[in-house]
Amino acid sequence: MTLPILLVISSGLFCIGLLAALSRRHAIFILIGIEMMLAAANLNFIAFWRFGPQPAQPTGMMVAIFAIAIAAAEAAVGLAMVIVVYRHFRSTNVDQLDRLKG
Amino acid sequence: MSTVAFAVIAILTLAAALAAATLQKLMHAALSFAVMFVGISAFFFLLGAEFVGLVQIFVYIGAVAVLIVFTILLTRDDTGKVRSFNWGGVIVAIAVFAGLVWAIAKTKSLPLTPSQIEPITVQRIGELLMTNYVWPLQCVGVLLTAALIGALILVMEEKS
Amino acid sequence: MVGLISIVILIPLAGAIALYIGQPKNARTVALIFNALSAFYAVMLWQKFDVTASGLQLVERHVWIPSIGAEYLVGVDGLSLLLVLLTSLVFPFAFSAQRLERGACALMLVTQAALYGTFSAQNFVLWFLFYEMTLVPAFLLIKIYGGENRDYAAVKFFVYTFLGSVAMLLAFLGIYFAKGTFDFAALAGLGKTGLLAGKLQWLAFAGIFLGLAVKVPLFPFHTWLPDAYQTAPTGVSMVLTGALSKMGVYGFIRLLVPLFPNEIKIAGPWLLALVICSIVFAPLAAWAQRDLKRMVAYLSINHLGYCLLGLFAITAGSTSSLIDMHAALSGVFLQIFNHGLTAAALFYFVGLLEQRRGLRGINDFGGLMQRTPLLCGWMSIAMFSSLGLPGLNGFVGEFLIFKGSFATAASFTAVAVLGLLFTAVTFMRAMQALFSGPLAESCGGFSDLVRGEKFVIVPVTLLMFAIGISPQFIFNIFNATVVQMARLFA
Amino acid sequence: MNSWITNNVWLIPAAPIAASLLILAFGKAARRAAAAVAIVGQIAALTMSIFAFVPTLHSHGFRAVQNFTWFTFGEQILRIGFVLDPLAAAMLLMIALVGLCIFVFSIGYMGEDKNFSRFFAYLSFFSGAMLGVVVANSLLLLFVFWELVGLASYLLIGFWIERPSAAAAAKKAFITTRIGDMGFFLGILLLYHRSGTLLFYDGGRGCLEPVALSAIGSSVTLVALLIFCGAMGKSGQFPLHVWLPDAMEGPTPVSALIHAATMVAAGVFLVARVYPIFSVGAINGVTPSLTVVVWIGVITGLMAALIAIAQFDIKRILAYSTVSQLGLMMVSLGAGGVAAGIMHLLAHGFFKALLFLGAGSVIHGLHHEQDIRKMGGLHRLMPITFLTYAVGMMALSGVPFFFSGGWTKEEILHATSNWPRSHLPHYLALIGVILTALYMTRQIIYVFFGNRRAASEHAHESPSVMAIPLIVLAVCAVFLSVVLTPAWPWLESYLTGHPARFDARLLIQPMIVVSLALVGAGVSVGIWMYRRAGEADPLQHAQPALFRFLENKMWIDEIYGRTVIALSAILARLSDWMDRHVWDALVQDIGRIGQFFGRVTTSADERVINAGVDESTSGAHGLGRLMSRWHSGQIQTYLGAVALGMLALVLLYAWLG
Repeated sequence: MTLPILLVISSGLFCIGLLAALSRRHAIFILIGIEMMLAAANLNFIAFWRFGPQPAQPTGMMVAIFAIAIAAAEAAVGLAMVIVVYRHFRSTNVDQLDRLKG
Repeated sequence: MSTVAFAVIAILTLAAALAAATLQKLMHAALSFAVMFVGISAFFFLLGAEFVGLVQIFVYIGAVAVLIVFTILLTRDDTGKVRSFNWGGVIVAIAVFAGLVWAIAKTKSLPLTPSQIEPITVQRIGELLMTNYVWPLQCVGVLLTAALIGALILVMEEKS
Repeated sequence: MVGLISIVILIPLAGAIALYIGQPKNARTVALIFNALSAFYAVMLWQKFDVTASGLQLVERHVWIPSIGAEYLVGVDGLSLLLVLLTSLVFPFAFSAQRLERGACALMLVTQAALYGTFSAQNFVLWFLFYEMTLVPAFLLIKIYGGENRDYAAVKFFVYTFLGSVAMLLAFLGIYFAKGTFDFAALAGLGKTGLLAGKLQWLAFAGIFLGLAVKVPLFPFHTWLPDAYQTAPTGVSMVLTGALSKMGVYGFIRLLVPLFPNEIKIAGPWLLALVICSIVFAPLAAWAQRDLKRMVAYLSINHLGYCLLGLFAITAGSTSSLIDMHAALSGVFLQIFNHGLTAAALFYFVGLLEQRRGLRGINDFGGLMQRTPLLCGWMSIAMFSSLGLPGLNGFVGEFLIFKGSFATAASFTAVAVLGLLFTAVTFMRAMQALFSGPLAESCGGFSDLVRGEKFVIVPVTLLMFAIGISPQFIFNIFNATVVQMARLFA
Repeated sequence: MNSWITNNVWLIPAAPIAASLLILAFGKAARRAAAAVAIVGQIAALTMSIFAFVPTLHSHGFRAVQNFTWFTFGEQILRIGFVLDPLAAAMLLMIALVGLCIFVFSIGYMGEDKNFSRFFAYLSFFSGAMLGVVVANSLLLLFVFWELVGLASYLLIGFWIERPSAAAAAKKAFITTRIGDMGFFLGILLLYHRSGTLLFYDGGRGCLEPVALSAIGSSVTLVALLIFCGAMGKSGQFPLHVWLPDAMEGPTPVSALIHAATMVAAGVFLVARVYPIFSVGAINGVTPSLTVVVWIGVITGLMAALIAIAQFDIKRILAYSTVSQLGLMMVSLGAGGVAAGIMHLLAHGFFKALLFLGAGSVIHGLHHEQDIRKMGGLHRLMPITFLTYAVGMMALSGVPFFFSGGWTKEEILHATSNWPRSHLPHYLALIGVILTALYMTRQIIYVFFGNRRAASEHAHESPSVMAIPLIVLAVCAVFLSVVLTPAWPWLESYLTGHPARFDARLLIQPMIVVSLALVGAGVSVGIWMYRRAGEADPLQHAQPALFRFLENKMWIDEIYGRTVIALSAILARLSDWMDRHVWDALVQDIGRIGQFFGRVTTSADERVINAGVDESTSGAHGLGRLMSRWHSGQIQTYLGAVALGMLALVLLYAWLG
């Protein structure tokens, strides 16, 4: 268990999350992907804290906790939006949601 | 021992993540998603951040995963209607991964062994939250409240 | 206490506001009045300016945003004063070229204020603010008041210059984080030892270079220019070429060369190669143009190329003797002024032709000499000035530039001489097509220069002759600055 | 010794230029006044030239230099100045006098032109600029006037601007000479760089004086050759001679001025003026640069003389003869006969002006007919013109003893025979002499003898305003020979600064005999060949292919048209095309990467929907559509862009280490 391996794992998680967010059509998948990326970031925080020069100061941990809290809030709002969108369009496929098109 | 555990957890987590990202059925994906979070929590435990691991399990598996499942049920949209898969995303994801790994490999003097520490107790975290991090804590509290109310309003609006 | 420079900057702004609020019927007259006022103060500035002293003069320094090192710092040296005077000259000239709407007048005035600011600001944040402030009105002027194809040209102009600006801003942020100052003079002092470490230094150099090269423009970042100049209304084209394009060259002199002396030495041959491409390909492309405005636009690229040739030749070369340094810098400064004057005049004449004919293709005219000898005569003077005929302003500047750059970059200079030849070919062809031959039927009803046009043309042309025959009065403005800069670049 | 004029030499060129500006400013309506002002200006210049000439007579090697600061740049000073020495004084006199004759002639010739006053303004300007070239004491100032001469020639050649051919000829003249001038300009730069000064004479520090000459060092040959490029352009030397015959499109007085007094003389004068640069390090009077001058001169002289034989336009024949004579002058300069070259230039100025004005008189008398095949038998109808023309012809052919051209030509042949490098130029020059006599005889026979042909039926002698200048010039062409004879080589000694002695024994020299024999041969062959010449040229009968080759000017124009000009036109098109389709496209390609990304992220069936959207937005085109494609409105596209941006940042950061 070394820092580089942890970092590679977290980058792997991040990229899988990215993959989900970019490639899937379903809005919920995009949310899942985003959550995954956030989790990967959290993993980095913890890892750097643990391997860092000052592990007695749990700064990395605190950031991770806050990130989890914010991610939870984001998930709640995001899922609420999915439901609303579904009611409007009867679809959760993001490809059909291009009202922002210029 | 810890190395074996680490390897198992790593493989499990990544496999679950991949499953969550690629499985066709949303419900399966959601379950894999929960498994992945268990894996991440396990990492946290291994790294000595037990509290964060617990929080992760509570929040994600107890709340977010359940929320997702509920949403799936509410929208009755279990399978993605469009089966086609977007390869552009794959390319980008792989590119980003390669870039990140290259950056990691190129970075020298990354510490290889964790430093020995005393376990961080929940009490200490609580103290910190109430002292040094009290402002962020309050802000997160407000944020959570706002998010809760906002989510409710979003969902309720249609009914009225 | 508001200083003289601030007054000069504020007057056009006040004019813009007055036009906006007052909604006068004859907006152009109001704009010209404000122009006269700012020109008057610019001349006052010249009077107060001590030509024998080097360094910044009439400095105004106020605290602005201390936390990011931004302060309101304006001052002029010879170069800045020259450009302020040029701006004061070009804008009335441009306003008299055509009757612009109220909104266009207001936008032009905003541009003018921003230009005054750009040429006198001595702190990067302030400078960049003014620099970008010229972009938006110019964009709107092209987009709203432009001719055919204006959307495309305006967007292209904006995207190009804006991307360049972003690159420059990032580079400067990098420098600021390393050195903690935005002050030009302070940064120039630090330039010799290198502002940033390693590759970052090169990145910063590339960013600033890109931003300025787009503005000048330097080959191959020039393709926005023909479109923008072609479609913009005559007055706006005159301002774009006469004053706005000078910001790029000014930036090169004020920022890039002092800040990155070592990088310029290393990249010198490549930069000179780009400059040579500007000088040689632009008039060639101009030769192939059918649209007169586009032709003049391409020649504009060529003329600004000479400025950069002089600048890069003395800074990139290993050893420059003092006389070459002074010659090249003086030539560059003079060329900046000359080009502003001459190119604006050329656009003015093309505008006159367009007003009379409704078209401006080179083949839409013919035999004009028989119908409008005065117009042809004065236009020829502007053309000869542009192709560097001795006795007119273009020659002195070009001779000094070539003199200065020949010492250190003889082969590049020798190739650049081709540019002079191609420019001549282009103008000769234009003159042949426009003036000679039997009178084209469509040109039969043309009127020759009317009184109002003569009032505009004669002073400008006389100024060209004055600079060509006895240029000392222009040199006096910046001689001290040349000496100082030569010392800085050496 | 110094009179007021030696300190104010600048007044001489200033007088005609001032006259020109005066006419341009006020002379629109007043035709007579315009001509009067121009002539007064020219008389003033002539008077001052005489005054300036006087002091140079008194002492040998006289030189009055007057330098001043043009401007100060930085801490450096750029100085220019004026000089008066025998070379300048002699040229001044010739230019002013010939110019004056041409001015007077123009009153008659251009009498009916509607832009009469403008013509005189240009003429004055031309004369003034040329006078400026002569008195300049700085290569830079010389270049300034040099270019003004070019401008004036442009304006005058294209004077009848409504004729497309005139405009084209003017353009050709300006551009061709400018090609040479670019070389000249580089030469100036190199000289300035090496020697640090552009003043010719500056109390020992000028660039023609030993200190600076030695400072130029090894690049002196290059300097000389680059300067010679300018001379080649202006003096119509091969390969830049092509503009000179075309310049006949201008009114005939202009041709006279260009071919005699101004413009073409400038090139020869330039070489003579900077001769010290050419002759640095000479061994037996031979340097690499002078060798080039000789060969260029020989090629030009022979080529032009050959072409002249096969031309039918009265002015073109004279034009090619000018080119040929200029070649001869260059040969002389290159072979060391500087004085001979300048003397020939001066003499040529008179008799060539005479010939051109005579031709002008013929053309005027024949109502603007220029083809010699349509003339004939004019010696009865236009006796004054005929006599003066004959004088000019003999001078040009080099008939010795009584005509100035004979003596100078003899001097040139003498110089070439002593050239140590090779004797070929000498023999070629001898051939040139024969050819000159031949084509002039041909012209005279065609124009003045034989039957009256189509155009000469209604010919009339020209009015006295045109005849008097002819007579004056003819007298000059004859009497100039007095100061040219080897028996009393006054002009040569005046130019070289050695006192002249009278020695009648020198009158007969071997070279004179040779010269006489050659001219005689040329003339008699000419008479024999063309005695019964009709509409068709005898040579055309005998050698059709050769004749066509020469008639078409050896196809040099065509060769240039197909090569240099075509190439640069293609280059221009290419530059334009590159601009539109390569450099511009580069930026658009960057946009297209975004477009590509959008396309990849959009699945196949989705594109059907997008296509509908695209159609509705097809109003926006080009970049606009491109930009809007970026804004696909699809959240995933944005997300992908963000990811790529992040990737770029990561890579950048890692690369920077």
